[in-house]
Amino acid sequence: MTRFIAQRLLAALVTVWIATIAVTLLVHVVPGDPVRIMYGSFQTTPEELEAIRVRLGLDQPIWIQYAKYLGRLLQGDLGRSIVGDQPVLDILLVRFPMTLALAMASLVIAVAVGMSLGFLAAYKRGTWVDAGAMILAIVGVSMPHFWLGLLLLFLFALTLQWLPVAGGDWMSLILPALTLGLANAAVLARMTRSAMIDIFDQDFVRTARAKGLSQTLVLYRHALRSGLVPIVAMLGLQFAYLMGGAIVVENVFAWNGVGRFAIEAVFARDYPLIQGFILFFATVVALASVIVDVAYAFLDPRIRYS
Amino acid sequence: MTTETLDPRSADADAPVAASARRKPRSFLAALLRSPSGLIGLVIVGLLVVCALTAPVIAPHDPLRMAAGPRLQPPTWDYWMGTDDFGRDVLSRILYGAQLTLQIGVIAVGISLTCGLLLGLVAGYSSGWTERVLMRLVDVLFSFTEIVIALACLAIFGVGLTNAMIAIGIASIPFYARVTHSVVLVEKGKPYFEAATAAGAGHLRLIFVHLLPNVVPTLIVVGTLGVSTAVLAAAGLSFLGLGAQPPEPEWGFMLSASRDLISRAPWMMIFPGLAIAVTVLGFNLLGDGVREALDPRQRQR
Amino acid sequence: MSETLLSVQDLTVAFGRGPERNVAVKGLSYDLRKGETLAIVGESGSGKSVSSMALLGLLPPRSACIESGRAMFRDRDLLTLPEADKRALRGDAITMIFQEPMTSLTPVLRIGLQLTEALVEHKAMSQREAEARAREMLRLVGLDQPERRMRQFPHELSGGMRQRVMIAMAMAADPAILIADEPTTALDVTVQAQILNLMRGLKDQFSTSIILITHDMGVVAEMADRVVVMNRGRKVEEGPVSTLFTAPKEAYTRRLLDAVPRLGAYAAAAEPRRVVEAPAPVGDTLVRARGMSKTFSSGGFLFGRGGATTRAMQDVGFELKAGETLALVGESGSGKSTTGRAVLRLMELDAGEVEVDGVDVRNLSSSGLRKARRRMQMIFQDPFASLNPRMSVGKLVAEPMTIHGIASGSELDGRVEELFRRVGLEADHIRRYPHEFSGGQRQRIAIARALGVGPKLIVADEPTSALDVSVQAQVLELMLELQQSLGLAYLFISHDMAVVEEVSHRVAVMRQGRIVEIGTRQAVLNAPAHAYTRALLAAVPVPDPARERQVLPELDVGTLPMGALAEVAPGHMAAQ
Amino acid sequence: ADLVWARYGDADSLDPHRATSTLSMQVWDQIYDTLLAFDMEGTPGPNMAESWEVSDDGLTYTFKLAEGIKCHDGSDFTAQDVKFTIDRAFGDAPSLTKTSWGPITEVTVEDPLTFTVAMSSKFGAFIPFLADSFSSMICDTNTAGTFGSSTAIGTGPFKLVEWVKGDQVTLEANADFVNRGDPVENPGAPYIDRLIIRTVPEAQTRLAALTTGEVHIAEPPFDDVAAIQEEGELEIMVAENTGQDVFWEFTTSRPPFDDIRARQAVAYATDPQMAIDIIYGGLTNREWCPVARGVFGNDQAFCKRYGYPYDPEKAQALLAEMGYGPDKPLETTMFVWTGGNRHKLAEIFQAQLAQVGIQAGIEIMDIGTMNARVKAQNEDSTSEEPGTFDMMTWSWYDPDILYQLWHSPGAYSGFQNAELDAMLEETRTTIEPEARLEKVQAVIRYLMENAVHIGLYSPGWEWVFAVRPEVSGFKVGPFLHPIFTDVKIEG
Ligand SMILES: Nc1ncnc2c1ncn2[C@@H]1O[C@H](COP(=O)(O)OP(=O)(O)OP(=O)(O)O)[C@@H](O)[C@H]1O
Ligand SMILES: Nc1ncnc2c1ncn2[C@@H]1O[C@H](COP(=O)(O)OP(=O)(O)OP(=O)(O)O)[C@@H](O)[C@H]1O
Ligand SMILES: [Mg+2]
Ligand SMILES: [Mg+2]
Ligand code: NI
Repeated sequence: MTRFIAQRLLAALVTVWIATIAVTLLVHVVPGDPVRIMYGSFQTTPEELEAIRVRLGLDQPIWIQYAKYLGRLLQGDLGRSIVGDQPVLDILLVRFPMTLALAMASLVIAVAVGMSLGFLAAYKRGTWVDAGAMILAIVGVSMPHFWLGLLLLFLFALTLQWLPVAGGDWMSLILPALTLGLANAAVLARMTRSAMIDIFDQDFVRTARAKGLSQTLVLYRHALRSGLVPIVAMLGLQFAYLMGGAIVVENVFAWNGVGRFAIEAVFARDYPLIQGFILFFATVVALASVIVDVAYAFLDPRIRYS
Repeated sequence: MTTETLDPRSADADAPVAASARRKPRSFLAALLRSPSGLIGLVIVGLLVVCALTAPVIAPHDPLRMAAGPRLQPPTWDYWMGTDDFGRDVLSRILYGAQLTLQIGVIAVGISLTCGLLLGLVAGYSSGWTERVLMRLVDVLFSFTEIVIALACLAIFGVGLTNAMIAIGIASIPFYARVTHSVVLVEKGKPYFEAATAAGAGHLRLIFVHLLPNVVPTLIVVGTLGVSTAVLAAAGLSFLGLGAQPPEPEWGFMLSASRDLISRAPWMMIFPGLAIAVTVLGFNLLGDGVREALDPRQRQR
Repeated sequence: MSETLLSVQDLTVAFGRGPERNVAVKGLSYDLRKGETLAIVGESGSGKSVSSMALLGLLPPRSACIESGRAMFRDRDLLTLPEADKRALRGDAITMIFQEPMTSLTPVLRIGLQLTEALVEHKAMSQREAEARAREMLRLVGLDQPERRMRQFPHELSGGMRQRVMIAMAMAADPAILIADEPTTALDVTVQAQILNLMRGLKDQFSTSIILITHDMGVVAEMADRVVVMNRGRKVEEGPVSTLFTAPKEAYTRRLLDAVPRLGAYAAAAEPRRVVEAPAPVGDTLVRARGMSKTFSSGGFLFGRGGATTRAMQDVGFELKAGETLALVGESGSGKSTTGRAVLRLMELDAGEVEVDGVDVRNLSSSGLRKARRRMQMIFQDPFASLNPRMSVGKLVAEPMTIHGIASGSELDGRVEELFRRVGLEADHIRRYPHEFSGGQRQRIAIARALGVGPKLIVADEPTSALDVSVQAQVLELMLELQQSLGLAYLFISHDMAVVEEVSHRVAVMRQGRIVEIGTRQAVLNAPAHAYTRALLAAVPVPDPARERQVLPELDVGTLPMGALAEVAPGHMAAQ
Repeated sequence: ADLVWARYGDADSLDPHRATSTLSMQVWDQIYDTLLAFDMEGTPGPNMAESWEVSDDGLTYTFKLAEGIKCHDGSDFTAQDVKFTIDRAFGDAPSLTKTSWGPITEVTVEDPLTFTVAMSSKFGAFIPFLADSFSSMICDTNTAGTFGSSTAIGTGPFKLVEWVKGDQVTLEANADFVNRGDPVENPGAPYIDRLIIRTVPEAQTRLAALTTGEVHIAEPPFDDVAAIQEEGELEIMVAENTGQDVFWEFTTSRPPFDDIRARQAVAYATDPQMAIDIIYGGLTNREWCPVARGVFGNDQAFCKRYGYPYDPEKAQALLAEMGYGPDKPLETTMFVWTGGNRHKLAEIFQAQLAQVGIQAGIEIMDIGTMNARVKAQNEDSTSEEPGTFDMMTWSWYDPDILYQLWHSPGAYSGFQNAELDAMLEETRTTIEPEARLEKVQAVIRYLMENAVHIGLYSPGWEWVFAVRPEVSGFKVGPFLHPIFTDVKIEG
């Protein structure tokens, strides 16, 4: 098991490592002179630009730049933002808990709604319950997050005025989390349904039924326990999608997370911020997938012991 | 001994299998039309294509002309979906927007499908180091998630609808590569592939005559579903201001423009949103339908 | 015999509705008496499984429909019983064993739980009592360390062990009726022998009535008291096992029995069964293989599953002459297919030499290899899977000829037609696709495809094991006819000793990647020199109910000699 | 009581040397104080500096500080702190607006309350600059690495409590504050306890929050201003004398805008009055001059004489002269910066331009990016791509902005020549108002005749406030300095 975790961590590390390379290359594939684009504010002279170039090490061969970048990374230095000239890591760390809170709340909603819906549909396969659940799910999949968000905002905040709209407390988490959670619940419902249908067709479920076990035992002990395995495996992916979706939803609801700030950074061409964001995001997603893999291994004895 | 399960009816040896052949639908299209999702999907997508092609004819107004009507006019007989804050006809804009949406679907999926297919085929066919390195890279890119890759691309190329299409295309290459790779691995493991190798087939024949046709059906399904993802993603980017630029009547961009007017002119938000949702729904249903129609298990039933 | 326990009358089951309706079982009636073993036999798809699952209410609820019939058990009709009552019977009075031991146990639950849960549910036992009972049953089915087994997960057990667990599970409730649906089909003959012994023992001990579903006449002869023969959903014939085998009433039953290869039927002949007037003689050495070894390892590049290696082939060598059949026999995983692939270089060897028709196959360039493949072709176990589903069969048959530039245009079409006729197919089938053919026809197509380039060697990897016995007989006939008229050499891979006896000149027995015995067919099968060969032969159920039923021999794997081959008689070698 | 002020975006930095945005400046304004202060007319007067003298050669300024000014950390504010601030602005990591301090050579501390500033040449805009927030005085105790992000010590009416970036800045009243120059009645510390500056990007959300009372002051959605005024619950405040100027700027180094006729065509083809009426509905004004209303040198009548009234025919004629026509439209790109409905304005201009045969794509970007891209466009004179033009925006309290924009090398490396350089230099070195006015207006005329800097409207960003009824005393000083010291919240 330790070995397994170590392997997964190593894989995550490779992901992050490749992310560092990608992020270093990013600045170099930008057409034009990155320094001018980044720092060319209205009063910088060519000499000052050159000085910045030297300060950032952009005058050196790319592999030296990369080595230095790695060196700074290891000390937790992600560079400084261009807008406002602040440490990138600080900015990320301030905003990350907000995104994490949103992602987690949405995940809970997505799992609660999506998995029960999918399970119900699979169990009632072929009935109107199944059809209804799947129509709901496919409509959910087709609905753009941001539109759903706007509709919810229009309904609950502006028209009914049930929920607050400005402010960072948990009440204002409800709408964005609902938006993101419902959109992902739809995806999860479809995945759960097909996973569970596969499981229901398995020989071992037939065996369990042949043993005369009660419906509950067959469903929960045999089918769901086994069905959870592939579903949990999908959760890692789901989390990544959630984080991605958060970028959009944060912008709709003015949620002060990394996603909203990433968009601002793209507009401002604040490359150190963009670099930091990509690296950070890749790390978070990679870590999440390690956690999911480990959870997966705990659920599936076939992995646990090999 | 194991038993034959695929066509158990024709157990006695050489009796012609007319019976089972008769039970099969004549064609893929017939199978597609028989599944409700396929049918609805096809109708929606068909409508979209028709709208896109005939927009110049059927659109009641010029989508770009300002003050074509009064500003912020709620839906009326003249302006079925109302007008926006410049007095432009929302319906006409949505009809023209279908052109952009189709373009997004074709270009984005075209890029990701072509590159992903190539990558997946090469990796899956070659095995060994090439495969491992390629797939490891693809896995890593995949874990970056599409939106981040798209953001990175936009940070490099700058914002704009064309760039957004390309960015989305690039961003989903890893996904298509993965799907292709896994299908190739499955197909490569099937005896027919070994049979072809044993018959003396060379690399090109193995890849293009044997693997490709067996990989393509899955990719058609994935590609159809992929159009819906691409349309959503592009609308998302446009909504964030990273995609379409004014005055393009892109639906996501129209939605984003409606934000400030959400309570005064809800029709500006409702109709483009519906257009996106229905289109995405259409491609999703079509994809499901194609999947069902291509699945021999479903077809034989 | 004794009283009737279960009486099935006029059972009809259909799938689907309307024009899609497919009647799987039609008007089936039979009685099961207390303490007897009733075998239900028939070819694939004849409705054996469906009819028994219907009794337990295990058919897929939405697609299957029991259209008529009664199944009286203890004065109640199983078919109309409310679900709750049915559930009370399942796993208690009536239990079931399924064909696939690998997939029939829930992978995420411990063996112990799976064994005890039915007892707790039905017998009102406490968990502790149930565990005691489960341990006892595990001992009874011959599993060592029952304590430990209880804590293990299914994937930690071998197929045979899992099937024993299934049997323990089914017997623990002390059922009145045990339904065993092909309980040994997925197992090797030696393991099959153990399981059959076990079932026999348990039956005697508990006097359980057994419904044994199988397609293997050997198993029927070994196990059954009475037999029901089914064909296409209907009962063809029913009777005591001895009468059925000696005096089958129906033509179908007779055909079925005739098609069953019987080990020993050709023991007297040195040659394979002769099917043409003047068979081509055995010629010079065509294949010479020496010291072939192959180890598979999984994983690599940073994070594979790491390190697990399988020695699939070790120091394998043999010779094969033109026009000759060398049979490779052995149990699953013994390396037969690997050997076949190695000869055609469908996979790279770690060590060893292979020479086919004077060409060193291992050192060929890739174009040279492609050319060499004209002389050697392959036929696979699953004819459907080995034909590209997206190509018409005409194209498939033409493909090797196209590749090797043998013919094109109308000449090619002519040849394809000729090949179709040669293997007994009609020329107007050319445009069809593989799924439009039956299993036997597909295998003929695969053979036609191999024949097109005029090969000298055909590696046939279990070419008939996916087929029903009657179809198998026809395909074997065709293969023999082709060899004898064209002088083909076959490397014939099989796990069926009776088939091997019918078709081969020489036999090589493989175990754990090594050839443990090789020699002429008569030498190896009639006078096996190696203990493993003897066990293998003895474990084959004999389709002859008249023979006295003995305990099938079990294998002591620990003491088998696995050393180098040494000659025990001229041309007959065995491992020491 | 806590006052919540919601804005569409957040400050970039709390270090006045590290940002240029209005959003940042308005926060500094609360934390830091300036040596001088503008009155409501925009005339600089004493504030932290009680008095000042200029030497006869105009090169040395001597300031006298008021007594008893305390920094937020309790230390005294002295001439040393002033020196610290100015030296820092010229240090290793100089202030982003370094040049606006003027040609300062040295700051000398004479005694704790007296200091002198020496210049290498005369600089007419120095005094007004000292009343602007970009000259905010930083206490010399701001040496921590966290300065500008989590610490900020000034002498202003509010102290920094916490800054959650992107979300909100929490400030508390500075009990020691004494008002010496701001044009409000309250002579001392603010009445409110805390000022919370919150970021709420969506206009509708801000409006909703205003209606529910979650927020007291915020920029409303422009489209709703009329309705809000009608309803009468919220008060709409429009800042005056903002110094903001929105104007056309062109890539003059390459075609098509190297030709004055192309620039003039754009000017004639666009109708700013109509556009602002549609988008801002009377909240802003047509601006003819290159410097905004309230800034020295602005004179609508004077500027209009050299301006370009809406005249599409003239535009078409100019284009035809250049060889463009219905079959060959002039293709170019318009840069616009994000927010404030400017993209909608651009869309109207785009449609107007299309009518005379100018096909202008729109690219929307952050203001920082736009500054950099515009400069890069001008410097790339060999590109095959058609040159671009942009809706540029500047806010300044003095016509010295023209020097910074157009004196070579120029903020955008754009239009420049020796003649203009000489004229601009004179606007700096001429101190006497009437003489300076002449010099400034000469430059204005030159810029307009050459169609390099074509005024559109003023004000242009963050100048409209909706205020809840229970809030009184909120005031926006000149050049968009919101003042909260007079604010009271009822109930
Ligand atoms: N779930 C199902 N849906 C539709 N048809 C089915 C289903 N299960 C079985 N059938 C059909 O019922 C018929 C009888 O099947 P059954 O499984 O009883 O055959 P069998 O005699 O057990 O064959 P085998 O030896 O292959 O196990 C077949 O024609 C099969 O196609
Ligand atoms: N490509 C492969 N990768 C890893 N292991 C393999 C591979 N091919 C075969 N093996 C392993 O090599 C061993 C021999 O396999 P092989 O297929 O030759 O057995 P076989 O005798 O043909 O068995 P069967 O009767 O089941 O077909 C088995 O343990 C198998 O798992
Ligand atoms: Mg069966
Ligand atoms: Mg094999
Ligand atoms: Ni078998």
